[in-house]
Amino acid sequence: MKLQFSEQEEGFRQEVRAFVRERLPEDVRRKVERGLRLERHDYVAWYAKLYERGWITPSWPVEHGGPGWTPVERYIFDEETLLGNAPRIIASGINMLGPVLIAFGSEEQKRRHLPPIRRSEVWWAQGFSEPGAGSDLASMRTSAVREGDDFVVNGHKIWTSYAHFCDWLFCLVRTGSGKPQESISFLLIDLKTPGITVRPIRGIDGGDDLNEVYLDNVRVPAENLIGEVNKGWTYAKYLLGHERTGIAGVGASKQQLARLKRIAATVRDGGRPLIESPGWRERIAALEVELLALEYMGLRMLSGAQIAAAPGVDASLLKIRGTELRQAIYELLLEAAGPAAVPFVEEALFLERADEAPVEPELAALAANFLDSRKLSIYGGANEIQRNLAARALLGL
Amino acid sequence: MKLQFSEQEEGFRQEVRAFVRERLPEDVRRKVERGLRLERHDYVAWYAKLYERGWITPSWPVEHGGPGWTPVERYIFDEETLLGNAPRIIASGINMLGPVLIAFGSEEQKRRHLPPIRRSEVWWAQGFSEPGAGSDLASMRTSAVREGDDFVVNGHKIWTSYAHFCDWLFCLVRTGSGKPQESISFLLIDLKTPGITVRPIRGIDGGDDLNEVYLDNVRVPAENLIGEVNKGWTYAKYLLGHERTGIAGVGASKQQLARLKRIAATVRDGGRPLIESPGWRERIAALEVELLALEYMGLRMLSGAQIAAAPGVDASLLKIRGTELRQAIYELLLEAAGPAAVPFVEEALFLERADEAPVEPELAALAANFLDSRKLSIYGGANEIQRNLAARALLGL
Amino acid sequence: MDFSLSDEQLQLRDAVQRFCEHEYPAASRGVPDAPARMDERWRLMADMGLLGLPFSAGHGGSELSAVDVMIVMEGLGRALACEPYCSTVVLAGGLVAAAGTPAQADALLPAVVRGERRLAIALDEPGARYDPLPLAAKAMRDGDGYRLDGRKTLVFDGDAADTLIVAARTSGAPGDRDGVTLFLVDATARGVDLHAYPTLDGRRAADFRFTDVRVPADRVLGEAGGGLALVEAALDRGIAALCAEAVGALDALLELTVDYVKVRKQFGVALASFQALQHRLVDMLIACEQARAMAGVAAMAVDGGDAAERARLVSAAKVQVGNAARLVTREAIQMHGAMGMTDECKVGHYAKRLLVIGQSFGDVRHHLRRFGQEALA
Amino acid sequence: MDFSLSDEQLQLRDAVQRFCEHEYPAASRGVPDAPARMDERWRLMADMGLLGLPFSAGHGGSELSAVDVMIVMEGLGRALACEPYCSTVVLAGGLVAAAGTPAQADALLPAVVRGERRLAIALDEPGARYDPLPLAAKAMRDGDGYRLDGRKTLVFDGDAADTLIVAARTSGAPGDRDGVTLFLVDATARGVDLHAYPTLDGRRAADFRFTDVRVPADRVLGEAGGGLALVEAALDRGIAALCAEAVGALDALLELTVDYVKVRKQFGVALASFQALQHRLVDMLIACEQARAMAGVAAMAVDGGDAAERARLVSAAKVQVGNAARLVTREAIQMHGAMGMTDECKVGHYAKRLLVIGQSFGDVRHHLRRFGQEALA
Repeated sequence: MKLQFSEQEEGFRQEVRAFVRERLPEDVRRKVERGLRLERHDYVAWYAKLYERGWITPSWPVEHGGPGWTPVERYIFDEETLLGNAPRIIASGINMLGPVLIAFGSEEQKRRHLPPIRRSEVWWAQGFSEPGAGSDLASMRTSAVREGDDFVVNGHKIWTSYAHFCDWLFCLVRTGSGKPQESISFLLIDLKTPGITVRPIRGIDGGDDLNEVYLDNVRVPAENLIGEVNKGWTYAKYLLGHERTGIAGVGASKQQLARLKRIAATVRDGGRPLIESPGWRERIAALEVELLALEYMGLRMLSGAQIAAAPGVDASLLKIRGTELRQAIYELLLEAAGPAAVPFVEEALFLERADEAPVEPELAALAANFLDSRKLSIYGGANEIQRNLAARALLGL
Repeated sequence: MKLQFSEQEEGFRQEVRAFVRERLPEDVRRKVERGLRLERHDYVAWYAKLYERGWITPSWPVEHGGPGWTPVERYIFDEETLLGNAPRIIASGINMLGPVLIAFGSEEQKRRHLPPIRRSEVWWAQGFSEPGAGSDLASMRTSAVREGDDFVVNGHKIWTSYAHFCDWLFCLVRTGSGKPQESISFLLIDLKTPGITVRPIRGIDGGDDLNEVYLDNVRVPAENLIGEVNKGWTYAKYLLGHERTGIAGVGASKQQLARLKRIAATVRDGGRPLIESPGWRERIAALEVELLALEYMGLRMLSGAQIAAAPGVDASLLKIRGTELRQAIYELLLEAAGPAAVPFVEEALFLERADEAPVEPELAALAANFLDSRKLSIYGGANEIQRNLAARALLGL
Repeated sequence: MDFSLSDEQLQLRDAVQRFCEHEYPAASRGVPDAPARMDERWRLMADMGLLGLPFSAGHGGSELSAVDVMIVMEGLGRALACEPYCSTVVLAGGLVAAAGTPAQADALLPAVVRGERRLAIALDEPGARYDPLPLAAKAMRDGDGYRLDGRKTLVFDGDAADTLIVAARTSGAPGDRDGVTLFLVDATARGVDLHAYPTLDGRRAADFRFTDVRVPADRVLGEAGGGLALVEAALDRGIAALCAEAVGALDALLELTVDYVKVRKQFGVALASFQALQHRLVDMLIACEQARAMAGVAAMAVDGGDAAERARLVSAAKVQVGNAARLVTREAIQMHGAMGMTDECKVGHYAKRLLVIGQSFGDVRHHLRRFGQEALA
Repeated sequence: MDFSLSDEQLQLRDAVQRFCEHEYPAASRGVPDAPARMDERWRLMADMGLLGLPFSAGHGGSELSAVDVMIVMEGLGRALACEPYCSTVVLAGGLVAAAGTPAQADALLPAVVRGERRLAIALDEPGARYDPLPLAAKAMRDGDGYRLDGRKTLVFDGDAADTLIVAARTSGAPGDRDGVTLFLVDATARGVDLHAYPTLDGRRAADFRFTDVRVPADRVLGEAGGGLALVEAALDRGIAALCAEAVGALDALLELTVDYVKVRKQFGVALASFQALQHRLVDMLIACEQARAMAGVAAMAVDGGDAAERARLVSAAKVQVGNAARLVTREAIQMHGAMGMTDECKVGHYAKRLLVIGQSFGDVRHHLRRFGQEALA
């Protein structure tokens, strides 16, 4: 056992840190630091730098443009970019579709779709959830019927994050009537195809990350089918199981804990900065200890220790604890804001109009960020579902 | 709505307070104050005073020796006796059997059993639970078979609190084979009858409140049957539903919170009493607010407000919150003790040998009391069962 | 000791409930209303006598208690009503009724009761964080009257107010208990500069800058220099009212969630059948009931005479309501799943109102400290 | 960054596990053993080389690391072993190895390794509450040596110790960092007065009174006046070892509980089928795993060089382990129902050992503060 990272890993950390410091555009950095709204061009400005450096697709194999990192290097990359207040890589094309295309796509599909993903020219939305079928994909109803060279798709997808940024949709559709394992296919759909309506769903924090997509007799060329018809379930499971690194959100928690300390050092109560009061020190220390324990639990797994007998369950444990911890940090951020959490000038959530907020710019987005953080325990398989899974493995049910 | 007690009620409070101050034996008071062990003679010493004053059976009708108090007066009596560090009325004869005898017993049974209960001459144990049938009385197996003028009882009762103090047992036995509603009878058994073995079960805190009772061909005269054969379920339900006043344990919580403040004012950390540190003040204040909210929730019910549509559910809510709050107080008491919680000199839990503890006498019993407090959420229907009940009513299931 | 409502109070509760059901249809709660619509409802509230509830009959009021105000606020909270009832009637109106000269009361209260004049209190200053003591705005003697200078922030419903009650120092320094004086200031007076903005719950607040504002001596409210105790009493009245509003909102949230879990299916069965959710719903219920009891206690304490006891119990209520709001909103959103994260679901609107109440006039930590000062003295 | 065990460490773990399974049969865990039985096991531990684990080969030890100590302690914790391993080998033995002169080490360590001599540290004083600084026991120069006066409390395994390491002031006043000196004191020396008593976990501790105890100069351990840093390092080694012991106990508790809910039926079905319990069991599992990770971190930090980093990480581990213990013991007892409240159920014995560990050498609050001093400096 060894507590230090290797010299090489430390070197890599310095390299990433320097890169973020030098290449992350200042306005994007400030938006992330203050929890303000990011638009597609903000992400792209950063992703373009990562692309140049060859770091945009950490989870892809080297032959498709991945950097060939070890799990620890990927871990360090995530942490350093987040600590430097760079935007996360949220693009579903990079995180989700890319690995599926690489594993199951045709040569033609790879040639056509992978390069624009890496260059952030084409953004992909994920179309899995449907109204009434959240964590329960088996009750999916969007259908695709083969007509000549096309599939004709009808249905309704929901919770498609960032669809308003996106050019294409990858999507599960029902092509048969039996068990999901035998009746679902995986289709790529150009969002400009006639018959598609994207409707943004205003979030509790006023944001429009969420959308729903209506598909009304949408004709999709058969060449846009991934793999075989009715095998979509296999590809979807591969996709969902693929991206587990960083599921604990340690980097994101560190980023927000640093923000909390910064804010607690400036906001005053009774004339003194919050961080000088024993109560605040104890609360912050308690979160910091929890975060250390989460981080080392994750690193222990990275070095091969397995907790649960069943695969995937360790990720559930990290997800549960990681999201709850991040939510606790956001709760304390809200508390630090005090009365400054009350005003809500939506325009001021954009950096360009930040001066319209009637509070200090560092505090303007805290209430919105707090509200948004409630999603952490809901999205990506609600924590109740994760606990069910973990209990089954723990209890050998 | 009115926040004050009436003048008459305040007068009654002063009367009870003065009575406790004047009549509670000092050694008994100190035992309760310090959480030390109480023996039967300690209880009896206090109960005798209550008997003289006519206050020993608050829940009995006036014609059988009850004091004829309003619910608010009973509430005040509970609170003041506990705040004065008097022992609770734990005698099952008073709290449980008495009301059943009064409602369902024969005249002969009342004449024979009620007076010795009121005079604390005969102590009764409750024999409901059995191994493998905790909250689930339906799976009870102790049987009674009629033979001539006797019932012959065979079986095994467990968790009979204070059975080592007791002279008689009231007991559910199976006299048929159908549903519990039609096959259980309610018997009174003299613990001196041949065939009975009482075995104390040492508790996690070293105490011997718990016992199990083995019944091996015990002959019980048929005149000791309460009411009708196979109707015992009705009497048991009456008994369990009867004694709900004080289920929130507000008086007990106040008693322990006062103890916590006393201890926090004497125990020092870094040279200063705990209670002067902002963190301790905040923690104690938080418990005190919770207790106020519990108390007023209970008082609101006493003045007729009903929360749940179904009867009895309000008591479940009070029980859940009340026990969890008391446990939180005991946790903080343990924390206040610090390293003084480590030594455990069992003899020193008796006042007579208190000087054998290697710590301040006020701290000697804190760890044992903390451990013992874990029972609060288990006994009397575990909190899980209470939540099931309340959910059913809340959700209309 | 009695928590039951009188027959008149039960009638008031029913009347408020009917009014709210009609005026705030469930589907549009939380959606910002047109000003004209709000004005219309304000008139209806005046017609019902709600705006005169706590004032004397001489001013057109019905001389009712804080418990009656509680009944109204609970109904408004359940309906997510956004009218400036607390600002105008409870906080500022209450101050005028408590401390105003007959002339001041006659000039303001009948108009408030008729719904023709709205008031607001301008108390907090930038960076103050719930504590009125550091107050720094100044009012200097100037001939017969005063000249007022200073900044105020987070004045709820400030842009709708015709008259402001402004706290400023006429003597002493920030931190002194003495020297704070209250002034009745016309919102349109020269030197009053308003910057209004939306708040998280879709309502509005304002920052004010007072520059050399001339205030005649007869606009001093209460004794010069003795304003702090008045402010503290007014804030406690306001907090008690907000606690009642929060209880209404908590009830609505619990009801929405119970209804949702009964209908929403996962893996073929209703969410309500999952025991883990059932147990958490029971904890939500307990939190709501404890909050309700404490809101009642706060109302009764406000009606009582003793200032220390009032402070202790109102702070306890604010703590309990704040903790309940945190638990219940968190669980309500979680159990609604992704739907709970949208603006299209009512849950979020209640959550935001509760969040604003929680962060206003002292948060849990602030009131825990204030409670402790009284309870652990 | 590596949390994996070497092949030798895996072998050590297996050997400890076999030893414990044989020596501490599950049924009798937590039941106090006869002294003879404990002595016998102590000899067996010596034979296995466990008592020499961290010491140099020259003293008969195997020169292993704090991680190896962790492996042993985790096994002992799981078996609820009650031998004075931490007191003798980790705390006192570690101090002698770290600071002793060659003569002192030669005199003590080989005997410790062979199981012939037991040690204990006498540090805390009445009323000290986890902070070594206020230390008031005094050692005055007296010719060639010292005269020691003072009181010590809660000396774990103090009545079994042949030699005590006693901290006393040779200069300065209570509260000073400088001036604390460590002494090797024979338990049988004249003026050493022992009062031993049982502890909550069925083990023993002792209070000592030292009256005019003569200690020769060559029994000073480490530099005179520089004892505090030695004590802090030793305590951190001890805490890391206790964290590992706690992890073993936590594992056992979780396992007992999982086994119980699978078997125990209520209303005709196994407790394990109740979702509310399932979810809480998952939280217990997470707590155990976080505690395990932090126990490993503490062991590695103790082996590392930097004192501030060591303090920060050891305190973090003690906090995490303490919180985990609170959650897991509470839930284990609750899920065992009335059975969990009895001395006949193993759960209570593990709970009591965890409680003692939690209240020893600094509780959660103490270490949160110490962590904050380093982390929020």
